[in-house]
Amino acid sequence: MSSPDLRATLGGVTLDSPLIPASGILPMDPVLWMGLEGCDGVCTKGLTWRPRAGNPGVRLEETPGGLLNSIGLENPGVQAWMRETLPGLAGTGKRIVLNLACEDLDSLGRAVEALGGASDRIAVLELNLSCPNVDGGGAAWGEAPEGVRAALGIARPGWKGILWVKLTPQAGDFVATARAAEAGGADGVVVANTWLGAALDLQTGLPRFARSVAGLSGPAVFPLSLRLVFQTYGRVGIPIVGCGGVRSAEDALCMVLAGASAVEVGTWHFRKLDCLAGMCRDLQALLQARGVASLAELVGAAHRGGFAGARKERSGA
Amino acid sequence: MSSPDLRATLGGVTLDSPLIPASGILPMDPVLWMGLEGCDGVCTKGLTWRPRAGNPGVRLEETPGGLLNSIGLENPGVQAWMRETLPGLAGTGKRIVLNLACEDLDSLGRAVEALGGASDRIAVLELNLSCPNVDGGGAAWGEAPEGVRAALGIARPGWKGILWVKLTPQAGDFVATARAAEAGGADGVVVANTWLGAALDLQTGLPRFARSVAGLSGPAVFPLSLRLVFQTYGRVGIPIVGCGGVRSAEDALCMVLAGASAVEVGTWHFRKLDCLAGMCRDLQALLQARGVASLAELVGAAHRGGFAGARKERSGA
Amino acid sequence: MSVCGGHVFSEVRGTLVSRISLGTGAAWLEIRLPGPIPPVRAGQFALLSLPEVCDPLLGRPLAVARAQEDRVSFLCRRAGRGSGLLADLIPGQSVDLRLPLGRPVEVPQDRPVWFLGGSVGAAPLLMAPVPPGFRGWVLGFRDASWGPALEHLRGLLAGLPLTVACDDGSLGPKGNAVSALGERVRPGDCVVACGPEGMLQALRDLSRAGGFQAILGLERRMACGFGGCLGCRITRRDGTSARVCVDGPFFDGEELGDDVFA
Amino acid sequence: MSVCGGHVFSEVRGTLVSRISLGTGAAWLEIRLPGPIPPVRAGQFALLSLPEVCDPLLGRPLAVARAQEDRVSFLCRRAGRGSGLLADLIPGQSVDLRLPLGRPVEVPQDRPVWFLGGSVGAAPLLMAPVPPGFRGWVLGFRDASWGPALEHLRGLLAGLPLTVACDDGSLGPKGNAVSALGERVRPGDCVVACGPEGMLQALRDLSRAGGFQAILGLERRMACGFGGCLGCRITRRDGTSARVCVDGPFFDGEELGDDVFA
Ligand SMILES: Cc1cc2nc3c(=O)[nH]c(=O)nc-3n(C[C@H](O)[C@H](O)[C@H](O)COP(=O)(O)OP(=O)(O)OC[C@H]3O[C@@H](n4cnc5c(N)ncnc54)[C@H](O)[C@@H]3O)c2cc1C
Ligand SMILES: Cc1cc2nc3c(=O)[nH]c(=O)nc-3n(C[C@H](O)[C@H](O)[C@H](O)COP(=O)(O)OP(=O)(O)OC[C@H]3O[C@@H](n4cnc5c(N)ncnc54)[C@H](O)[C@@H]3O)c2cc1C
Ligand SMILES: Cc1cc2nc3c(=O)[nH]c(=O)nc-3n(C[C@H](O)[C@H](O)[C@H](O)COP(=O)(O)O)c2cc1C
Ligand SMILES: Cc1cc2nc3c(=O)[nH]c(=O)nc-3n(C[C@H](O)[C@H](O)[C@H](O)COP(=O)(O)O)c2cc1C
Ligand code: FES
Ligand code: FES
Repeated sequence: MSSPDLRATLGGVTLDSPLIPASGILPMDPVLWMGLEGCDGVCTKGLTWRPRAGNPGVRLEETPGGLLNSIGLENPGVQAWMRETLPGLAGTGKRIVLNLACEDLDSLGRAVEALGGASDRIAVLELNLSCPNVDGGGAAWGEAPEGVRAALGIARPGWKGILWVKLTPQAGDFVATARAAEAGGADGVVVANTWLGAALDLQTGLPRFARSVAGLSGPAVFPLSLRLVFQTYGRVGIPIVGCGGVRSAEDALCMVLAGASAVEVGTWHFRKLDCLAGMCRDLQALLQARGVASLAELVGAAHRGGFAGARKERSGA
Repeated sequence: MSSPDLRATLGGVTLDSPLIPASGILPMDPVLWMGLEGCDGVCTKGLTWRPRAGNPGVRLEETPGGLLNSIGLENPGVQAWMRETLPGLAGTGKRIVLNLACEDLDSLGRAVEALGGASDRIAVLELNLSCPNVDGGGAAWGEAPEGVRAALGIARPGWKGILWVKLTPQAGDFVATARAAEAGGADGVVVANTWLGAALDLQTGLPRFARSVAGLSGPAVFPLSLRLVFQTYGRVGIPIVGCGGVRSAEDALCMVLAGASAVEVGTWHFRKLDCLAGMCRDLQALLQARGVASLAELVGAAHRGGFAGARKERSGA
Repeated sequence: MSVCGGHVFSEVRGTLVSRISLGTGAAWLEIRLPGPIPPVRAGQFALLSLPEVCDPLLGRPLAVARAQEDRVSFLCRRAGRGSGLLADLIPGQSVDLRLPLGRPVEVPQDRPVWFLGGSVGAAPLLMAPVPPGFRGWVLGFRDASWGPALEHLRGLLAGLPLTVACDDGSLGPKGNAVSALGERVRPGDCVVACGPEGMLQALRDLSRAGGFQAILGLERRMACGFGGCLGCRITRRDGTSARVCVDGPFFDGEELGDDVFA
Repeated sequence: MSVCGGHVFSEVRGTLVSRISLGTGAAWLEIRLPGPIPPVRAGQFALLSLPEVCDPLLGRPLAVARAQEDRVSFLCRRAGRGSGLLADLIPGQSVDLRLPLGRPVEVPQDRPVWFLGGSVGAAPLLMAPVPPGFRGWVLGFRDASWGPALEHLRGLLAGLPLTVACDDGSLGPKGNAVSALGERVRPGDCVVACGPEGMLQALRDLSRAGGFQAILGLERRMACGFGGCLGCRITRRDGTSARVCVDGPFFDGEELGDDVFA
């Protein structure tokens, strides 16, 4: 058997590798991007229309198997980014997945409009709905279907290219928000962003983070995010990008079997910047050992008899 | 300073130790219970009106820093338990926290009625609302305020003693379910049960567990459960029992500062059956080092200036 | 010291004092304990975990292969990550142990007895006193990579009759432990066995057909080892349930429900 | 090999070859690397993590105290769990390293220079070539428990002028590194310092008052060390932000915003 095909086709975009560095992990440094092996698409840091200084105070706290972060979307703003950063990244040969955070609908609209001028250099717009909706009571935009609908009501008409919605696990009814994303015209859903956690400082007895709560990522959340992917698959017709806690080819394969067409990897880059290259090799070995020619055959296979089911489908076809 | 006071007073019951072995962890073996140091109250395994054989197949899966379990409430049923197990446990000198799972309202009513006959030997009835409500579409009873209300509508009138409601983190609006518990007459809320996760078997490509999903516990979930305690404190007037991922006196103290009056410890017993004894010693040392005479002073202190705030309250009093 | 279901066990932090690599697949680990522990007998096991870290979270069950004064030894196969980390420990490193767990294996004294081990499955029987009717050991291995493990076991079993089978024929006659036992076992004999599921199932089936007793050491995922979590539950033939950790790990093949080997 | 902001670094799995315990509080760790790495200079650091386990999850930043051929050495203080696990490693154990990270410290060649270390804060300066105007080392320690660390550093700094201060007076004149530097520093001198926040803040304040330059090695929580996570962000006096991992860890005290020592 020739080496298994890892290509991921999701709603209009085909990636040579199913693995994508998640948003907020890598510096937007063209030389570093160029050196990344094992990925074709790369997420930018979260951008907002206005520049943001991010959160004051401690921004990181380790937990068992996990990492709490409260970076607060520090970024130069969409316009400065387009001027100063985009040209370099566009020359790296990587497909840019632009992570755009929704602060309020007005600035979302401006950001999408401005980005439209660079739509040839941006492969995917990844709409991050984990930002608090200040107008709407402070819960994140993605916590209820209404917020998802409202954000897409602005972003979808404004963006002609491929649009993914990155959902938040804090949603009251997660599947409902995924369905709202589909109904609102998203080409894919990213399942999911960080899990809300907290930490205290035992020197002071106060919350460790200025904002009290922070987002949990890393291996600790893997079983939780995998469950969301598993439960969302089959409930939406658009592709799912799995995200949360992936640290090995085995984890990535689980995400695919559960229903993901591609997989974002974040925190594990902190352990090994070069992790995706190894994961691609290992993924191919895993597929080869199971006689699977193409990863795409396995998307959602856990719902249809696992590897045996996939074999049957193949021979039936 | 004499050694700090660890007693926990919560809605009518005072426990010599704030630490309680959580439900489903320890065998209901009187000799083992008697040997447990560092706790006064002990949770039973989850009981149901009818005996249950539990789930078939694999019941455990380790995750990074966590444990997925799908035991499925294997238990002999309330009546057999009262006959065969209760007498032994009642003689151990431990306060029995009886974990009663709600399957359906009818059997819940029978169970509460039967248990009423032993109300002198049961210190607390802990109503576990993480069981699927088969009549109500399969979501757990605790996922929405209506389910909490319905279960308490049966359990509260039937049980004259102290009643805690053990909430599920899968609730769409967690605080709303805690408030529903208070409104329904609960004396306390346990925050919270396990977090829903999934695992796949890479031999078969199928879900590892017969029921596909399973409950995640252990250190991995600590920041998540701590966040729920933090967010629930001040939103209900009844005491909170923190539960989820606690593995050290430091963790327990964080739970208290965030708002818990007592703390349940589950999974960590698998690492060290004798863990609570050491945690009590360490808790006393932590308090002593901070000049705190009584743990109870610190309940929720993270919301009121931390240790400095607690000192001020003390001197102001 | 804790007690559960009549078993008394300890939780201690030991120190690895020596490690003998047995090829790529396994290691022999000798651990020094900080003080006396309750007596350990053949068939009992320990849960071993790495101190101070939450990943791996749970202890790994390993049979106590030897217990002498303040030392216990284990034969650890590299099955996955947890056992691999244990097999790679370096002398001087600490290990947390909960032990002894489980019921000692009851070896019949009134009839011919065979000990059957699928590679590291030999471990729990190494401490068993040789019964009056002992007929011999039968060990099965997959391939030549188990050579060092076989040599180590030969040393420990010196003087006892030993038959070796090997899946690919490299370490002994081609075959597995059950086929090597084959015709030599007689109705009324007892075979005490531990090893891979497939081997135990084959032996159980053979014992039913051949009218001999099979005492089988089962392996199940375990979180506690003290009967609490119900993770290791199996069903007996009579429909009652048993916990491998406290009611086993050795069970009479006759007792076991049909779904135990599923 | 990866590149970020012009820095070239590697990710390698090393093996601890020797460990010298420096009392209860610290250890000197020598790690053998599997092959060549980009050149390392004074002021640069590594992230060290334990292979195969997710807890601790992140690497711990430690200054490279020595780099020779295929060996790097670290001076590791037991600050909490992660550094404690590193300080307790046993020769033969593996360690994952990302290195070298950060910008080398730029020691002025045109003026009198002092090196100031708060205990293990000496580490990042141990590799620095002695500048033409070198005036001497000043080391500060808390108490007698740091005696073995002081002796080890004395060995490494043999031949260089060295002043020692000790909070409780047991290892040298009572006082801290900044007070020991005291009047001896002149306007126009440069002090390159690394150590606890309090020490750095005192030095920064003194340098502003005393008209000398202070180059300060900052410590911040780090997830990546390559400029990605923005966890180590600080504010410069001019309002721009800097990442300690790639723009530092050494900064001119004049550059630093007032909230850096908060
Ligand atoms: C009573 C008993 C005695 C044993 N004695 C020995 C012995 O002496 N020597 C030896 O090499 N092995 C022995 N085993 C098997 C050993 O426990 C497993 O190989 C080991 O737990 C696998 O862990 P892992 O992390 O390497 O594998 P993984 O497959 O990565 O483990 C994943 C999870 O499944 C569990 N698991 C996987 N396989 C088994 C298994 N066979 N039994 C129990 N849990 C399993 C692990 O503990 C872990 O929680 C014994 C098992 C039991 C139950
Ligand atoms: C550039 C740099 C160079 C350093 N060089 C040395 C050195 O040569 N020798 C040495 O002993 N120490 C050095 N440190 C400090 C060392 O990194 C911390 O003591 C260590 O990270 C503490 O981890 P812990 O798990 O033991 O402590 P914990 O307090 O348990 O750590 C909790 C979390 O906070 C982080 N953290 C806590 N304190 C610090 C700190 N001071 N700096 C950064 N992160 C921290 C940890 O990494 C961890 O994520 C350096 C730090 C930096 C940033
Ligand atoms: C330091 C840090 C910064 C992050 N910043 C962003 C961000 O700007 N936008 C976003 O959508 N997600 C952000 N995330 C979330 C990750 O992209 C990812 O969804 C999450 O960490 C879960 O995946 P992981 O467990 O593989 O890290 C950030 C995560 C971390 C750890
Ligand atoms: C094996 C196992 C069985 C459990 N059984 C029950 C149960 O019967 N009833 C219940 O309310 N919670 C049950 N739980 C949940 C625990 O009581 C506890 O709420 C949860 O594990 C989180 O705490 P921890 O992280 O300290 O374990 C069980 C947990 C485990 C690991
Ligand atoms: S391992 Fe927990 S009951 Fe057997
Ligand atoms: S440590 Fe990640 S940006 Fe500096």
